[in-house]
Amino acid sequence: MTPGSAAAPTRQLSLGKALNAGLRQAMLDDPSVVLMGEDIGALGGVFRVTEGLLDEFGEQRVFNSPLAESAIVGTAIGLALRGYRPVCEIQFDGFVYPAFDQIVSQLAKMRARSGGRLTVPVTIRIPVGGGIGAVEHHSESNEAYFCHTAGLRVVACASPADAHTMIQEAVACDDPVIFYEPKRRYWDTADVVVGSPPADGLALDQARIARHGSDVTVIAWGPTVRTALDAATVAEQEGKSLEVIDLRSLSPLDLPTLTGSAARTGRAVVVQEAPTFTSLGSEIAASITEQCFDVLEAPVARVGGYNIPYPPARAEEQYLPDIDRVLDAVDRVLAH
Amino acid sequence: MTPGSAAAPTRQLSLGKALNAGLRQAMLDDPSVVLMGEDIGALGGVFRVTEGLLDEFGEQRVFNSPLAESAIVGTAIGLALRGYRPVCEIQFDGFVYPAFDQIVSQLAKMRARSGGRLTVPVTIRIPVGGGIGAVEHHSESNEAYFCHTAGLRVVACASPADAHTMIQEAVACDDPVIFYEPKRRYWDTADVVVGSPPADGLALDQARIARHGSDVTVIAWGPTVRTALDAATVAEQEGKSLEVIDLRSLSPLDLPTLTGSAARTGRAVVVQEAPTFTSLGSEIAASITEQCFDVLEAPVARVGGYNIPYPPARAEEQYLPDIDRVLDAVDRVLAH
Amino acid sequence: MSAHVVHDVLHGPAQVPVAGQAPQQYLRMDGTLNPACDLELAVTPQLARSLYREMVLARRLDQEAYHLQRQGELGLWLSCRGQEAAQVGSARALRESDWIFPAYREHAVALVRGVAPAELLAQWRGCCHGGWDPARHRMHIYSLVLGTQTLHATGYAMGVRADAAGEVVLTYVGDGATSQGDVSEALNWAAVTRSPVVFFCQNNQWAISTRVGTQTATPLHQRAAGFGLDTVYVDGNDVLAVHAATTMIAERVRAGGVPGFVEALTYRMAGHSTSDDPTRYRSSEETEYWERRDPLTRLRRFLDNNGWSDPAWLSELDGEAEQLAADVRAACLALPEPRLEDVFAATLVRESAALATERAAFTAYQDSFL
Amino acid sequence: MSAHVVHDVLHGPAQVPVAGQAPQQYLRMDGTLNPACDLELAVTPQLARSLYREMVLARRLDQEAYHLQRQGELGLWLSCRGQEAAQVGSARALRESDWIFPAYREHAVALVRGVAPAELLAQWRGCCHGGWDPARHRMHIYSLVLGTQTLHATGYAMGVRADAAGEVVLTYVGDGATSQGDVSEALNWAAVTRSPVVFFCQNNQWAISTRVGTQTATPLHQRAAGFGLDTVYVDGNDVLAVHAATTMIAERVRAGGVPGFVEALTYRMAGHSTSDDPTRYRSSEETEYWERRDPLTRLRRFLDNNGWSDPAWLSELDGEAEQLAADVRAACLALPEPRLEDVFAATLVRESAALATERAAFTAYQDSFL
Ligand SMILES: Cc1ncc(C[n+]2csc(CCOP(=O)(O)OP(=O)(O)O)c2C)c(N)n1
Ligand SMILES: Cc1ncc(C[n+]2csc(CCOP(=O)(O)OP(=O)(O)O)c2C)c(N)n1
Ligand SMILES: [Mg+2]
Ligand SMILES: [Mg+2]
Repeated sequence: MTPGSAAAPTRQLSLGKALNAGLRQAMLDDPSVVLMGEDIGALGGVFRVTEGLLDEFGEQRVFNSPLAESAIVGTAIGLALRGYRPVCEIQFDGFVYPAFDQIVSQLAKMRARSGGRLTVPVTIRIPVGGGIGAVEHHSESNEAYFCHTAGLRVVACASPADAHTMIQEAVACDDPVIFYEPKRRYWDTADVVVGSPPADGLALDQARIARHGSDVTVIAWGPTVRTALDAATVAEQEGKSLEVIDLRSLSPLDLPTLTGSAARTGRAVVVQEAPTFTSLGSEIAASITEQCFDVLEAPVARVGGYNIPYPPARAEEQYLPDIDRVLDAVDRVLAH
Repeated sequence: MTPGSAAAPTRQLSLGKALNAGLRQAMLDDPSVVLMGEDIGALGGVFRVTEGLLDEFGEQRVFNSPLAESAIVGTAIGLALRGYRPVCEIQFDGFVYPAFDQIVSQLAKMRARSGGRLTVPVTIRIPVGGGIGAVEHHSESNEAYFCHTAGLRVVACASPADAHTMIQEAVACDDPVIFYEPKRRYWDTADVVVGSPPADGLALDQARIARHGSDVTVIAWGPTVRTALDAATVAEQEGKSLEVIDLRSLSPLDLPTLTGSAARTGRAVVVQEAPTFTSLGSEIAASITEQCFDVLEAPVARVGGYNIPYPPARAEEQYLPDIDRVLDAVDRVLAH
Repeated sequence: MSAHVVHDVLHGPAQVPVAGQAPQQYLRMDGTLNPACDLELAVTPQLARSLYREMVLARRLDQEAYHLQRQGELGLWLSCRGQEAAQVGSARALRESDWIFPAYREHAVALVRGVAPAELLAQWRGCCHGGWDPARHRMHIYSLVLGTQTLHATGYAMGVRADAAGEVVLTYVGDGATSQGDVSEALNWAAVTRSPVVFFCQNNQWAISTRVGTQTATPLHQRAAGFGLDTVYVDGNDVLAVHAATTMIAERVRAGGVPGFVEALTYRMAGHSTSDDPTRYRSSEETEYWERRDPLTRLRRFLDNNGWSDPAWLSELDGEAEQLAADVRAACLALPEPRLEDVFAATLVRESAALATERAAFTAYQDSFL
Repeated sequence: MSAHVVHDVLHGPAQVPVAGQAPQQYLRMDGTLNPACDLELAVTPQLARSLYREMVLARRLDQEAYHLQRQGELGLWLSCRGQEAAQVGSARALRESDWIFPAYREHAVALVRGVAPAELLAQWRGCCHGGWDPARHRMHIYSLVLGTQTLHATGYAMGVRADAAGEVVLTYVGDGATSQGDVSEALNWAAVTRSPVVFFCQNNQWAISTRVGTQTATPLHQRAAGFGLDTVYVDGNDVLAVHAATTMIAERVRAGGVPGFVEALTYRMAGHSTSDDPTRYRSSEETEYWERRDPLTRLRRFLDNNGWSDPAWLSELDGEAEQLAADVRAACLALPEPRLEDVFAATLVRESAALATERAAFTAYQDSFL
């Protein structure tokens, strides 16, 4: 039985392996899909997300690239113009900046620059965020830069099942997609229905209510979804009901889902790893307030990284939003 | 009489010439100040901001660089580590991205990365924004990227007098500064007191109330300050009193001035050229709301560029916030 | 290390660094054959005349566009005057099925590729960013961020190689742009992947006000050779030499050789753009020196010397050029005004709900003024 | 174009592309002098023994750090095992007043420069990003974003030149990092500005799991020559050859020559880092091949051959190495935990009111748990 057929198998997979299976499926489904990036070949990438794919698909489709991020993205654009569907791996979040020009001025704008004539279906996979005790530049949460860039879609998966589906949807999407993978959740394991996603897949645009609740809406994405869910579990014991939203799509935002929830609860907290200043959290707070001003009981609270460079590993616990900080913010909006 | 002495001369200067005089003063005051960038030598830069400085200070201090933005910033960091105080010109806003890695991972973080041991007093001048009928990549408003980057100061001048003072303060500042020059206001002319700024200069941190008013706070920076002031003039005729704040410092924000005004008026509108999504406007709206939630009469309104790539020149009037769009937003917050 | 021996006849006052080597030249300034030329070329009257024709047309288009800018009909114009030989000679060396990734000054190339005047001028009038359909002309839109297109070309060529398509990809890059990291990455990446791409560098000796001597300490073709490319250095004002050199390199690449790099030494006869004032940074002596090396004049002398330029043909060509100028003007003035709605529509392939909402709000706002 | 002639004796299975040229070698594998060597070097017992001593100490430090990582005391360790000759030989070729911009694996260089074990390990334990005072050691902190430091070094060297200070700046860069645009920009910029900088490339044949053959189609020193640098290709496992070659280039640079580029062919004997599993991508045969070319062994043979390695000295060195290992361990365990307050304090020179407010809120929040 081929993967993606009606009775797709369910398997227990880590988020990393779910991505791996998703990439494999995407390559099986579409011969124009090619993978490129540093150490993605024999090594399978430093997080093993491309493990086994070189063996299965060969060097023509899994390209272990020279060490140059601008060239990875720049040549991916060229390949896309030729009709390929490249999936680039950036080894760590902090190493995407050499490619910033190619992403922001070329990839994001190519369609608009060409008056809608050119399509550049490039997916850029980025392991994101902290919490794994890494050295500098390996723990950045830089989604704000790409969210602010018109012409890109920015998504973040938070669970193995979503990882599997969303990577396939990202690859299939004709718009360029920045695809964030929550580094410290690569080893989170859950049941995944392996196979092609339904053709009418909407995950790339749609937020998911990860837990229903009535007192406060907690909005998270990528690595902080689990933090928010854990906080909700604790809050429940304290008699507070948190609704947790997993954004999935960071740009565009699924605003109806956010405002719908915030209107119901009257209170919202955004939880992100990135520094708060001029961040996606700022946007969410501003947007929700714009639309729900009259029904909000408290200003939207933001819990995030501090506005300082990411700290050394042994101080990262103090930096990263944890259950306590989420609950603290929940208490603040409830107390308002 | 030397410039900078007690009885400093007042001259009618365009914003561009005020910058030029400010750079000259900074170079006179501190021999470690050097200028570098593309075409800043004999040509004086494409906007003539460095005109005459090569002749006056020589090739050692005014360096017409090879065409490589990453190298401009990267070598400026090296020069700063050597004790120099480099001022880099990026020719147009859209050409700063090749230097993004050096700015975001190196310049912004060098002090923190070195545990506070290293100081990199680099100023990066960027002509910013649209409105001059330019071709693509020449009209970007990209302050959000740098505002989101901890370790940088981001400022924008809006008037000739401020341009003259602020550029000197930026150069004298020991932190790296992204210095935005509102391109379409280069030719705005006003009286400027030429000379060194007072030693206790605070412009780099402090917003300026450009016009006092009581009904709505309008917050603008760089090129939109004049738009906001013009809107205030029109609004006055309609019986509405707008308070216009010229941010000057985009990061950090002078929040007390903003919340002070918003608390007084109860209503605020942010006016920027940049696309609104995940922008400085988002941050301002979120921050003001956080602190003034109970006294705000309406949600903070944002007027900005649309979330699309900057349009071709002949469509830019439809894109850029103008008096009408500001007044429309003012009416909306007043009607709430 | 590089010796900075200056070949006076070719280089004039701008003093390009040259390591003891003169560019390949087929035609001398007086239009006679250079016996030292190593390049192979079968010059037929047809070839020479058709190259001349395209250079004349490009020159005329350039001139008309310049006037349109001066009259306020274009926002900006970047002249290709003086570079017609480099552009026409190289573009004509390709097959129609080969793909071109230009920088932004390749108007003569665009003409060779059949880009219509309206398509070419639209961008400079401010009506769009990229005016033509790349697939139709097998020519990508202009890239204004320097050097970025060299990576696109390399990636495209990787695809060509994977497809075993037998095409060659040619990308234009200026002397100034070679300083960008992207260009070095492209040269290296092309060599490592052995992709069928030719980098055609128009060394017009200036990047706005910056001399090529500020961009490099060695000849640019020497740098490319350092990365492992197959290089040739050619007199860029000699259309026959450019044509022969580019053909040679392109066919070697097509046959599976390492990627190529052609350095064509030429001169930007006008200012960088209509906004530029070149008198601030270069002497009239220098400009005149290069005026005397005008690529059109040289080929014309060759045609005259060979008796290949009869008055009837010349006057026909004149007429054709004037017609083109008239077409350019008419096309420019007839260009439709751009609509912001169209930029909204071209932002994403699958418009998001958020963008649709924003577009609707914009349209409603615009309509409120009707 | 580059011929890919592989010198088997030197290159082994990883097959570095080499254009017909073998690296300069002073000592053969058996520790005897290579008569083909062009390099000048006055080898005194003092020099040879002091180089050996520093290599041994570096090896021991590296080993101890590796163990500390395996025991959970370091978050990560990037071993310099196998590269001691390249690092010690080059660092010792400089004057104390010369400045060094390392990449991140230059632990032996740090040792030469007097960086204390605690300062060196702090970063890898997760206590800070840069552990030492660059001014004190005239050695910049490590740069983990590949290639960025080459531009800092070039800029610093521009300053040295402007100051007419007579110093030389040396920057280390890996074979993989050379693919970054920044490195090409640095090579070019250095050549154009003729700044006193030497690029020392440790070609250890791997960038994590990627062979150098994926990074370049030509020898890296050939690429540097293309930009106009003064280059030398040297056996990086031969500390005497490295020392001689680096001295030669550095002194030519100091005397006002063009910037230099030393390619030292060596081998990364350990995995890329303690997180890496090199068995996934390279054979034990290859590793063993290079184990036999261990730089310490080679110099030791030379010392032995010359009777310069008396047992007393060797056992003293052993003791010194063990003491260093003990110091490394003790220093590591004694490192103070980092405080987020310190990162706040180091973010801006002049703390902004906004940041002060945020810091105060953070401190108050932390204190609320006390
Ligand atoms: C990344 C980038 N930096 C700066 C510019 C501004 N700029 C436009 S053209 C130009 C000079 C380019 O010179 P060259 O590559 O020699 O091409 P030419 O104009 O001579 O055809 C400069 C600096 C740009 N377009 N892109
Ligand atoms: C810009 C950037 N991209 C990717 C990485 C991830 N990375 C760290 S080390 C490394 C390999 C570097 O190889 P090389 O330059 O040869 O140095 P070596 O590790 O062999 O000393 C890679 C890919 C990085 N640090 N920086
Ligand atoms: Mg040029
Ligand atoms: Mg290496």
